[in-house]
Amino acid sequence: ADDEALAPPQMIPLSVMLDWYPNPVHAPILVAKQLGLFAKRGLDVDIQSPADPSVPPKLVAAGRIDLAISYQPQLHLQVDQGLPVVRIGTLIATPLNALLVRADSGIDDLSQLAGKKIGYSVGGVEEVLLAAMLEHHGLTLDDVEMVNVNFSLTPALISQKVDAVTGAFRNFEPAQMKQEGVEGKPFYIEEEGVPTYDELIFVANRDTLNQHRDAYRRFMDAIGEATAWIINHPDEGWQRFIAYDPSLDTPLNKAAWNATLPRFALRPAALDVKRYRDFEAFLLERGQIKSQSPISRLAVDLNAP
Amino acid sequence: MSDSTALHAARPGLIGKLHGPTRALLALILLIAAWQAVITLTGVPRYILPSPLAVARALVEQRALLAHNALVTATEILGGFIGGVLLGLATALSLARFRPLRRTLLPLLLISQAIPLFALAPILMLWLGYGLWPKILMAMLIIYFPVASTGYDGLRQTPQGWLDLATTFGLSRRQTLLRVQLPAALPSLASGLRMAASAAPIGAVIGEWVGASQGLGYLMLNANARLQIDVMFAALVVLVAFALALYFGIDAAIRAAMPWHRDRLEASA
Amino acid sequence: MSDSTALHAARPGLIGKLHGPTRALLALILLIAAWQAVITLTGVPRYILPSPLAVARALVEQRALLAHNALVTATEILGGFIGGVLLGLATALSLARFRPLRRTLLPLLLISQAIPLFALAPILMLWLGYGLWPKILMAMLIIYFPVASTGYDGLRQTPQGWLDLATTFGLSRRQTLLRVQLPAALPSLASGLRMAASAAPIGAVIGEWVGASQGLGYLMLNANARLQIDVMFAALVVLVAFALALYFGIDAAIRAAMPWHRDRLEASA
Amino acid sequence: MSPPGLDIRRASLTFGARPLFHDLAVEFDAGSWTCLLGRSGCGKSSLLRMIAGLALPDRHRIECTTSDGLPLQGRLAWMSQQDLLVPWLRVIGNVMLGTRWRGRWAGPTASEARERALALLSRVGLADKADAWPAALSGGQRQRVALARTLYEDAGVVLMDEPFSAVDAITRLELHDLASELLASRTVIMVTHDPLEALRLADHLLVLQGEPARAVPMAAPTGRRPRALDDPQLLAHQAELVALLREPAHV
Amino acid sequence: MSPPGLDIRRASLTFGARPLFHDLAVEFDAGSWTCLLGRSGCGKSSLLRMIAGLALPDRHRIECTTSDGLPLQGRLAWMSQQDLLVPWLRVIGNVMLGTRWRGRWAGPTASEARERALALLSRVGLADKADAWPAALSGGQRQRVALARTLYEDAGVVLMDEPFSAVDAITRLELHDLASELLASRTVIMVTHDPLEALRLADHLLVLQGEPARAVPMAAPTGRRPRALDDPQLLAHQAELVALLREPAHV
Ligand SMILES: Nc1ncnc2c1ncn2[C@@H]1O[C@H](COP(=O)(O)OP(=O)(O)OP(=O)(O)O)[C@@H](O)[C@H]1O
Ligand SMILES: Nc1ncnc2c1ncn2[C@@H]1O[C@H](COP(=O)(O)OP(=O)(O)OP(=O)(O)O)[C@@H](O)[C@H]1O
Ligand SMILES: [Mg+2]
Ligand SMILES: [Mg+2]
Repeated sequence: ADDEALAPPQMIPLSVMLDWYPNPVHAPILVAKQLGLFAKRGLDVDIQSPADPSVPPKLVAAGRIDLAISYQPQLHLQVDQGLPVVRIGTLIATPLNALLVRADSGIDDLSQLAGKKIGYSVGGVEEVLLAAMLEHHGLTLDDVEMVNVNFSLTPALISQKVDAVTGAFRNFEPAQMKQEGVEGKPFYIEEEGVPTYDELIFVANRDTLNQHRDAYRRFMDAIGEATAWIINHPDEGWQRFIAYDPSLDTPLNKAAWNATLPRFALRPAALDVKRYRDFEAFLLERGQIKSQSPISRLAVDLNAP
Repeated sequence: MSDSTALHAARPGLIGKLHGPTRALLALILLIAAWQAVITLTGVPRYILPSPLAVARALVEQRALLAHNALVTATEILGGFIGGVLLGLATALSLARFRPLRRTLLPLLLISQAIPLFALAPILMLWLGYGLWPKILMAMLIIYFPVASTGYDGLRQTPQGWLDLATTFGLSRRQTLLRVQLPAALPSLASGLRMAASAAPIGAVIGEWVGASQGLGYLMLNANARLQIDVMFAALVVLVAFALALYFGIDAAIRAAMPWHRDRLEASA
Repeated sequence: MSDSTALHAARPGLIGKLHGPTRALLALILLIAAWQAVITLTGVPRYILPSPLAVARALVEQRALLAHNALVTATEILGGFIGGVLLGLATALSLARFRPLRRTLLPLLLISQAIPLFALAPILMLWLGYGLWPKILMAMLIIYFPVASTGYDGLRQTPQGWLDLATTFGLSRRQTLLRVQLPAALPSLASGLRMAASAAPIGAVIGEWVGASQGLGYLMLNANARLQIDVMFAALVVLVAFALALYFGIDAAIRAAMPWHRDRLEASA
Repeated sequence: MSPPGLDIRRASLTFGARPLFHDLAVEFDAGSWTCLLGRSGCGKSSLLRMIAGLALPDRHRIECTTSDGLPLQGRLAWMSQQDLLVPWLRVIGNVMLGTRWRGRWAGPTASEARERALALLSRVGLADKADAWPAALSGGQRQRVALARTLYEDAGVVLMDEPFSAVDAITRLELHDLASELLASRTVIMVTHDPLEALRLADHLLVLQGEPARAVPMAAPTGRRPRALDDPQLLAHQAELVALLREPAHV
Repeated sequence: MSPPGLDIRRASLTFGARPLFHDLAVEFDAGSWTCLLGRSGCGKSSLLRMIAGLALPDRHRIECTTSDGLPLQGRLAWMSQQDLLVPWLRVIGNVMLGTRWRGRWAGPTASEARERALALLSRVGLADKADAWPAALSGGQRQRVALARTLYEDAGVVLMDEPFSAVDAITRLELHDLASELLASRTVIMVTHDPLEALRLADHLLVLQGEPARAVPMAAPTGRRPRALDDPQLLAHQAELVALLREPAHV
């Protein structure tokens, strides 16, 4: 009731599209909404989720929605393709991406992947990331067989239709495997020769950014407050999270919850320019993008003077 | 000596009774048995194919969730079915009516059919947003083609004699189309309607995959992403029930709409 | 005074010429025009709907990539089409032949149709691996139902007189089915085959989405993820070309298989 | 209402390389009843179709002028060799088919039209079948429904293709009376294979003969139609007509 | 080969509440030709169907015994009131339909069978139509193809439902000769509406009469079939037959 009393009379509508169905990585957004942190700042936030992660940035670029959750590697491709999108905040500040094998596979080192079948999900950059990891261990893409298994990463690995999967989320898929009674073993890609990056970011339309800058600033402010609150109160945070949608209350989500907490960006609006420079250089070097972009086209710090 | 005493007497009653619900029930039991057999025989893990029992439990436990989402999907299916049938019929009639249209519209129709809907999804979402309409549109698109296609085929094949009769009666082309060719195409159209009825739920579900925050399709994808395969299959079961209900409903409606056909079918059944 | 001099003379030639390829070309031009119009009018951005020109460029530049993947998909489509048609025909014949089967198999068929393939896809993949077969199976499943359904409807509707004739000729039920009912069902079956032809490519593509390392569906997903929308649409264009080629090929085959039908159609066209 | 006469000129019909007739010219007087005879396959049904303005699959031409210069369309009823009942309407609906399909109840109200159809049905002996489906009729019953449908049209020019071929001898005589009465002052062209029938009903006899066919006219008996079966003229004319029919088809 | 006689007993047929016939008993002598007459809709076609063992939509029963005690199946040819040509086979294929559909070329080779079919076609005057599609035939031509198909079967028992109704008078006489010749010693049951035709061809005349119908036998003229048209017996019998047919349908 206090929050409402403080709310300005005119609420600003803001549409946010997640990258996928709601899951623990989205906790700061969902919990901020639950706690009324958006409303407190005069924002009326509408949360939507797509079935195809490649869609939200396009809708942002087309002006159909205000903010979308996307991935940093994707951002570079999007900007390179001329989409007027720009990163305005970070949700998860490390890679979540991991290469996953069965713990009982005997694979201790990625050089053992030679001749193996590797499944991956739709990513767009999975091949490059894998290539970098393989080269780090003296292999090339030609030494493995890649299969696009779409959204069936875990089943494909558990049932041994593939020997490894890449593009798995380290906070999610290992828990999922465990639930099915199979121990998984992740290789963290930033330890295997890939430059580190922000896994989940908020993107906005660059062309209309200035009109909305203030609203976005308040939005990121709310996210920051929600993140801090979740980390301070993980159990209460969980309760708020599942209150958003009771069907979220599953053992798997619970397991993923704990694995996700340490990965939230504590200063979501802050920008680490070097990450964007380095990763862009990495993609450029591998021919994934055509040219280098000024940093301001890629990412902004909303609070920068 | 050949004796055919009372060979063909009084059969309709029996067949009539076994129509619809009973038939479906029988099939359902068979299906569940087959399902369990597959699991037992192949040892397929439960995260790929859960047991009927697990799904039944999910059906009961998640009934509120399922009911809520089922209502949404039912609306989409019904809306899509009605819209698709109307649009399909209109297309079939236009194709039959206007010759120049045929040469160009027919391939366009085919193209529309051959494009995986997912490719169009972002475009549709861009134009229509995330509401009920894109899903109804998807269901319509799926239903549309069988109706248009069989309807057109049926309209083309009107026996010449009736067309001649219509000519001497001084009917306009429009009258001929609606009063002669259309009823004559009913059996063929019925074939398309039955097919459409069983495909309608898929249309709605695909629509939901393209973007939704409720509905059985949403629930399925969502549950699948979370590896709650039992919930996913529970949603699937509800969806299949819809498809069956729609099919048998349409089938009954078709029978009612073709009373002259009934005797013949029963006689030769 | 009414004068109908030479009204109905020598038309077949003209219509014949405009069939198939020319028709399709006309439609294609129309489609491209409509496509460009949509872009110009709605200002839909190119990363959602690229211009025809951009797609044409992608078609040329990526021709090697497209050709390689198209070959894979073509194999899947063809295999699926042949398998689906054979299986669908066999089902239609069995349903028409064995009455007890009807009551149980028909609802099963419906259920199979009402299950979104995506739900089955992972199961199939896990059993069959990621090779060619699951995709062929997927295309088969999609083609199967229209063929089985229209085939069965056609077989059921054989005019009673021919069945009577078959009885007095002493034909077995099997002979009646194959030699009387089957040819009589050809027009209806043709309707189903045409529908199946236009749906076959989707089956293969869905198969590829669930797990593949080549093929047009794979290419589309990959290109989409990399925001190479022009390449995705180029693959789509190739896919649509397949669908059209298959449709018109089947249509021509059907015409050739029903020579007695040709005169009638041309006469009433 | 006075029905028009018809003047057919330059009627030609060719199937493939086979000319059925070439530059045929026939006149049908206003209000007269013409019976058209000829060997099976000589082109009688085709000629009727051409006069009715119906499509034929191959090359054909005809010039058809009405005596009053007004178009024939809308004043013509055609009864084909097949009964052409539509299975989705009951018998009564099939009789009123013209009205139903055109959808305008020109002049009479719906119930008047229905009365008339029922009256016709009872005249052809099918009063009790009004609500039956066509599929439940015998061959002769179907033909009678088709006849009732044609008479119901109440057209000035009536073309009938073997209208009594499927009914028994007694019913046929009754239908002759009926048709004579209801088509008294109409221009009727009727194809028949029964010489006696033709002699009972016709004002003019026309035999299609040869290949390509010529239309050979023959004098009909005198006296009011339908002529009595025991009219001595009939027997006399019958021999002549049969002789004409017997002439070799290939000239 | 000697064809069987047929003994029909307790034949009953009811459509809805309407009994068409009830406990009808008829005998057909071996090798004799019976003509079945009766008012349109009295149940002639239905009776033929029942003898042929075909399905009927409503309640019916029949006991049919053959004189030699062997089953009738495989020794029977049925020509229905409709021609039942199949559109997907050419005329020649329709004539040989029994052989084609059964798929065994019992006895004669394929080319012999074809020869026989062609011979039959030329006997019915359609030698030049062997390779035509049925859709390109006139009504009478279609009926003749159906007749050829029935004769081609060469069966001991032949059931024919108005087999000559659509052909012209001259052709009809020729077909009488042909049928008489080819069906000389067969057991033939033929439905016809033409009293003269019945009197030319029949050994036995049977009139279905009343409701429920009784089968009233009538003596046929004597002498070899087909009897000459100018046989004085024919005229005498014709009056009697027509009188019998005239008796009110509703008793
Ligand atoms: N399916 C049916 N349902 C109800 N009545 C039927 C059905 N089929 C036939 N009938 C009736 O049975 C009667 C006998 O029909 P059938 O065809 O045997 O007559 P028919 O003697 O051959 O007549 P026709 O000389 O006109 O051919 C007719 O009065 C008809 O109305
Ligand atoms: N579509 C067609 N293609 C080729 N020839 C045809 C076609 N339709 C009809 N014919 C031929 O035209 C001729 C005349 O047919 P039509 O039906 O006019 O004869 P008809 O005089 O009415 O004969 P019937 O007395 O047997 O009814 C026939 O020899 C027939 O074979
Ligand atoms: Mg004719
Ligand atoms: Mg009959």
